[in-house]
Amino acid sequence: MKLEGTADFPYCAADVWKALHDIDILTKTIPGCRSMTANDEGGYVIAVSLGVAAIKGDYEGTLNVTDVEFPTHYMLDGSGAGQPGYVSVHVDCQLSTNESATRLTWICDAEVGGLIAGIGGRVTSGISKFMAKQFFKAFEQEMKNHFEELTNVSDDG
Amino acid sequence: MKPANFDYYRATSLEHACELLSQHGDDAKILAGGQSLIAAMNFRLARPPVLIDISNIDGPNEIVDEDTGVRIKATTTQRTAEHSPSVRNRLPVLAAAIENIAHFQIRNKGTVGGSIVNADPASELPAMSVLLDAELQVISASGEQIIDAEDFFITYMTTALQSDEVVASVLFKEPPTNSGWGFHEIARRAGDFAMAGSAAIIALDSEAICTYASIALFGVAATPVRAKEAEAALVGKNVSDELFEKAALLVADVVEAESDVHASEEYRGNVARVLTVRALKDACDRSKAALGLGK
Amino acid sequence: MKEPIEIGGVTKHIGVARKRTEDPQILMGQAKYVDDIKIPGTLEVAFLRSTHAHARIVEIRSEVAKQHPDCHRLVTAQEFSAGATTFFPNTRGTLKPVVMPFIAKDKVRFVGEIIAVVVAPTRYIAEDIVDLIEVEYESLPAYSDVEDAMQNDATLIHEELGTNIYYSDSYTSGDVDKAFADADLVVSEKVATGRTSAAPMETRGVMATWGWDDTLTVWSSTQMPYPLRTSIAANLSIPEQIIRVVAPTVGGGFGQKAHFFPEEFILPWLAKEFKQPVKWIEDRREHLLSASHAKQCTIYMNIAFKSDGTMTGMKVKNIGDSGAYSQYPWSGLIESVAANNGAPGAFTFPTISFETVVCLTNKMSTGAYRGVGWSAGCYAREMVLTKAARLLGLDIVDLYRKNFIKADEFPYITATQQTYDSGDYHKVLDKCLELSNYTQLKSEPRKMSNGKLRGIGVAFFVEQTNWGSRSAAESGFPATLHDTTTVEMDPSGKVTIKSGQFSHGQGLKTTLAQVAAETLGVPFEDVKVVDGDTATGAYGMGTFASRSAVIGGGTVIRAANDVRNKLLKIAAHVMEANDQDLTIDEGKIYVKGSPERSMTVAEIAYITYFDRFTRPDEDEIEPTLSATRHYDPPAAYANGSHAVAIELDPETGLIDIKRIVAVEDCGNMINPKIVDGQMRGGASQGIGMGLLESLDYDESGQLKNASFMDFLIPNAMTLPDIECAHIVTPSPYTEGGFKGAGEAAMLSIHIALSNALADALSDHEGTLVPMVTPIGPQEVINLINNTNQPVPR
Amino acid sequence: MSEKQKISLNVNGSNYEREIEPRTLLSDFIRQDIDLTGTHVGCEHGICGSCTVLLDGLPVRSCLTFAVQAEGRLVETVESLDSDGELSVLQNAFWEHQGLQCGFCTPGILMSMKAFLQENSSPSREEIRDALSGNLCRCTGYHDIVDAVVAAAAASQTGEADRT
Repeated sequence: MKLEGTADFPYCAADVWKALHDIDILTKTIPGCRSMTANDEGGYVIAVSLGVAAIKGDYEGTLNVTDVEFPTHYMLDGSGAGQPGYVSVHVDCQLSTNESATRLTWICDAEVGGLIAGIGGRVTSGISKFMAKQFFKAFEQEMKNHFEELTNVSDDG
Repeated sequence: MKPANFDYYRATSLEHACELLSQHGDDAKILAGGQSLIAAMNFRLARPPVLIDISNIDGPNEIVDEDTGVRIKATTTQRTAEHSPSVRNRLPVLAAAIENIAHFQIRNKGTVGGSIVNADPASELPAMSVLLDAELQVISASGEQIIDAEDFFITYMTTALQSDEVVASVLFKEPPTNSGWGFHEIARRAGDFAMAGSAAIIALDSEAICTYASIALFGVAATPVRAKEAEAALVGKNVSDELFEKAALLVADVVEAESDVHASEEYRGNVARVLTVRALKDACDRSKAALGLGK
Repeated sequence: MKEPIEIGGVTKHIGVARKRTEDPQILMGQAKYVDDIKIPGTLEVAFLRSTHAHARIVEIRSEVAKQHPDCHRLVTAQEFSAGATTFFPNTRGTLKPVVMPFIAKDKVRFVGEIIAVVVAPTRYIAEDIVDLIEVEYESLPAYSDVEDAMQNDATLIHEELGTNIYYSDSYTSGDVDKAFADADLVVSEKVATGRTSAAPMETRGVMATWGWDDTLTVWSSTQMPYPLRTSIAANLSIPEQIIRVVAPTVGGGFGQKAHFFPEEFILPWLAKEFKQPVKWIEDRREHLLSASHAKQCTIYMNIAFKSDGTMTGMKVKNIGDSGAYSQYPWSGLIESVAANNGAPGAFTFPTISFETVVCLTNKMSTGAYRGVGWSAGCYAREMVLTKAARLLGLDIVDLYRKNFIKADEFPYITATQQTYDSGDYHKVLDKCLELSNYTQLKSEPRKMSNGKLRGIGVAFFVEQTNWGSRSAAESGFPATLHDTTTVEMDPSGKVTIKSGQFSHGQGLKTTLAQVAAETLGVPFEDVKVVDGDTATGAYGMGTFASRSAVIGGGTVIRAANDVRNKLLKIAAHVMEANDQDLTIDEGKIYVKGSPERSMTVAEIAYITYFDRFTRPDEDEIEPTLSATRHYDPPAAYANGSHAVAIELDPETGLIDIKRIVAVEDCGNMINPKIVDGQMRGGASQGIGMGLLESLDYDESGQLKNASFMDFLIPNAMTLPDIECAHIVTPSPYTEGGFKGAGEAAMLSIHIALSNALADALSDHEGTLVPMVTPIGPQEVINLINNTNQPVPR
Repeated sequence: MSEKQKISLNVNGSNYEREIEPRTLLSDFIRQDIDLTGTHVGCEHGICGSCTVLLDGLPVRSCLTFAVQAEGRLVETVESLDSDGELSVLQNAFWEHQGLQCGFCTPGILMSMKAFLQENSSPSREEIRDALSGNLCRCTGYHDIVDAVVAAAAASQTGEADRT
């Protein structure tokens, strides 16, 4: 399954990059994220509940960041397993800037195995797209919160 | 293929169900007809820890005529609604749509409210609720509210309903007098989920000018969708096949179809247009017949 | 070859459309299928199956699962000890042996492969425990497209083979290159047939128990109880005589249950090891993932024509997509080899060359399913013929008539060395055209007033039936196949047929009883057929490959004839007549021409058993009224024709089937009603294969439609009435003149359907002929847009 | 509660009381807890219809019903159709017209058709096909089943018997 998209943020690439690697922000914004911690290899251990309504599966796995070229490119390799099967993703993330914003262009190759693959085919890609949208919506909001907080802090200071 | 264990509560009333929901929070799911939920549970795709059964509440089937439309109690079986004289007389498109839901054995148990809350974008009843501007009466332990169908559907199987809320009834609005309806869906095999579907209601005046239009599509986006631009392109115009073809092109604005084993997104998008033309033509013919106009 | 036995009872039982004796019990819900058999204390089994298509198993963590209070047993490859062999000798030199472990050991090769076995009090709890097992996998590249798996640098699915291609061969007859060089027209197409499943309504199921007397009883929803018994003995290393295999009422098989599956060894092993009765009933998802698939071939078909439509040569390459293993016992050659050996069909191809390649992929293995090989092979040939007919300005019917083997040419040896015994193809085709109103429909405009396009298609098939050793060999399988039946008359004159054949819905209990009643001359009601139980029958191969009526019927004719002759000899002695002058009719033995001099069969039977003073001396005639006979006949080739009329919605691509006509020549019919039932059921499955059914794997080897929600088999609205007619040319080679009838429809109805689609689109630009099955609405739209590519599935 | 629940219901005229897990499907309850194995299970996700029984007179999928939901209700299965081994008009028509082959789907079809004929006593072939479409049969191609239902309707109409 291939998913792709772009998202624009009114911040500089370095800030967007930082936020995209911020565990607190990611924990809050990744749909269904139950926990996320850094591991020794520079990646993360993550637990998520993926799905909609009553149809949810719990997955545990790892996310690794590779091919890092700060602040323009990185790859996110994730894989997780749970009762419904497994999910693995390769996300290619490109950051580019123009005057006012940073654009994230992402291409995700996702592999879904097990129950969901065989039973949920009619809705899987749609739900995945929805979750991607959900993530960016929340992420944008979190970044906004984050920077407002920073601004507030600096104002106060 | 057997369901995982769960705690089972048999609600004695909807109020009781709300109480139980507020006790159990996110863990609890409402079991109504169960025709989608139990299938998902048998696959263990769904493993709700708690089920609150509202299928045994006294008098589950209730259909009441109101001034603006027909109110159907959420636990009413689809088959009861399908055969209700109120539905057949005042909401013939709804009766026609229900006939397309799976098979009669499923409709004997599946409920009107259950199908809407399940929010499968390929299902007929969610589409009917947006087509007919339905109002959902939603109750919880803390009170009652009305949600318009149009605001109800968020994405696949996801609605605006909070985890402590339950839909008590659905008021389907009666379309304007002298309106006509059309309903078309296609599936590779009779009774299966629609690959795409379109339903339309049109009202004409005596000059065959369109005075009202409602078009709902299903199976072609993450939720059932109204094709507002297409509707707007009809109202105030003298109807013709060419107009319908033109208006149907505008459904592309709301179509966000996905590919699956049966067909590609392009196929679905194109068929959504084709079915909309057919639904509009049928609706137009029925409206003309109601007005005593020739075809 | 022995001459067939002359039979012809005074009262006819063969050819009578009798009601089936099986039915009342079924209709009352009393028939027992595997899951209906209850033994107190039976534990239930659930399997942990692979979620990966190709991966190494790094670790199986089952400690938590084992601690579940109701976990009776948890078995992985570590603890499992039964062998993994097929006992069927397969002497094809170039076939590389592909080993199928019953429980995956170090790696998994398809989604659905068994990794662990859980035994618990109920299936519910067994599944709870399966959920607690964690498997760590290390992914390997997976292949769902056979032509990817064939590449030299492809990751090996079975490392020990050194290649993913485990079989290839080629064959040439005549100067095919010259035929192509001299041709006026050559049509070449790549044809892709979809992957489907027989999907009987009853899934697979196995129950096993170890008895106090050290015997193993196995109930399985199988089509071949005896070979399964032999195979269990071999794999469990226990003596065959202590094993009893029972196939109770079986809810459909269609060839799929004519295999040996891992579960059929795992359950007996559990019963033997733990001395507890165990049961496993396959659920539908398991079924679609792990019961053999069928029909998927990639075929490069090239046919050379003269401008008048004469076919002068065929070159075909058939690539079989075998899945992860070479399914026991028939091997993964079953599609491609059978397809190529049957490539000439009904036609006099003077030259032919074929190439067969069978390759592994990371999908469920393919196996037998009604019309094995031929469904795909015939489709490729016929769709190329349809395209050629159009290019030559002919109707497909003209092409058929021009190239058919003629009625006076039988026996006819084809370019692939098959000996066709009988038939009148022109007559059968004409009947089908007449009943379907073909010519009239062809002359009407394609476009109808409702905006739909009218289409009519016809197709013709020749089907190799009654798989015995010679039939199998003609199809490319050097297997020894035969059957045995015991006919036993008891002292009351009633008859028991103990058959190695076995019915799983075909009504064989009824047909065999009809054959026995007519051969013996007893009332139908006096015959009882016992089958499906190795404790009570005689060794037989089972019911598959359109063989049972012919081979089973033949064994009954032979054994019943022996009993009849014995009976007549004894009666002749008792009645002081010449046995040549006696006849038997409906239980009465009398002197031909003077029926008043008669005794009943029951009287003679009683005398035979109990009256040594009246019966002949036992040194002269042994007083037993039973006979056991074997039969392994030559192949008989049935033929027939289908016509399908459709209305096509060109905007949505939906096909509405309006009429189906089926004409068949299966030789003498034992029970025409049952034959019609086979024709109609086969037609339904053929339409399913042609229109709806496709098991689709994604590029990572996941089956995308592992449920009946998305794997669509026909329902009552998919099909119209199916009109049947018969032409009878008895086989000169077989007892009774029977030819098989079971698989026929799967050889041509999907072709008639595709021809109807091509016909509906005949006003469109281009020569739009589908080259893919199934033809769903998406494929139809692709065809209309002239992107006639197989849809990537 | 996930602990066992007591249920009582009436199946084919007999009352049963059992303690069961709430997750027990009605199909399994019928087949395993009260040993009526005539009802078959073909898919467990509501598509095939083999498990169809009548619940308060209406055909439903017993695999998409928890047994606890049948508390206090009336269930009819295929075993209710004959009377002491004498086939009903509907069963007889299936026998006469060979409306079955392997028979696995047959109990579900009989229950669906019993209810259907009560609602529509002289259906057309097309109406029969529509009503049949919720029951999958892999053997017959449906033609002979349609014949059987037509015959059953006709036999009931002419009053050969009043039971369908």
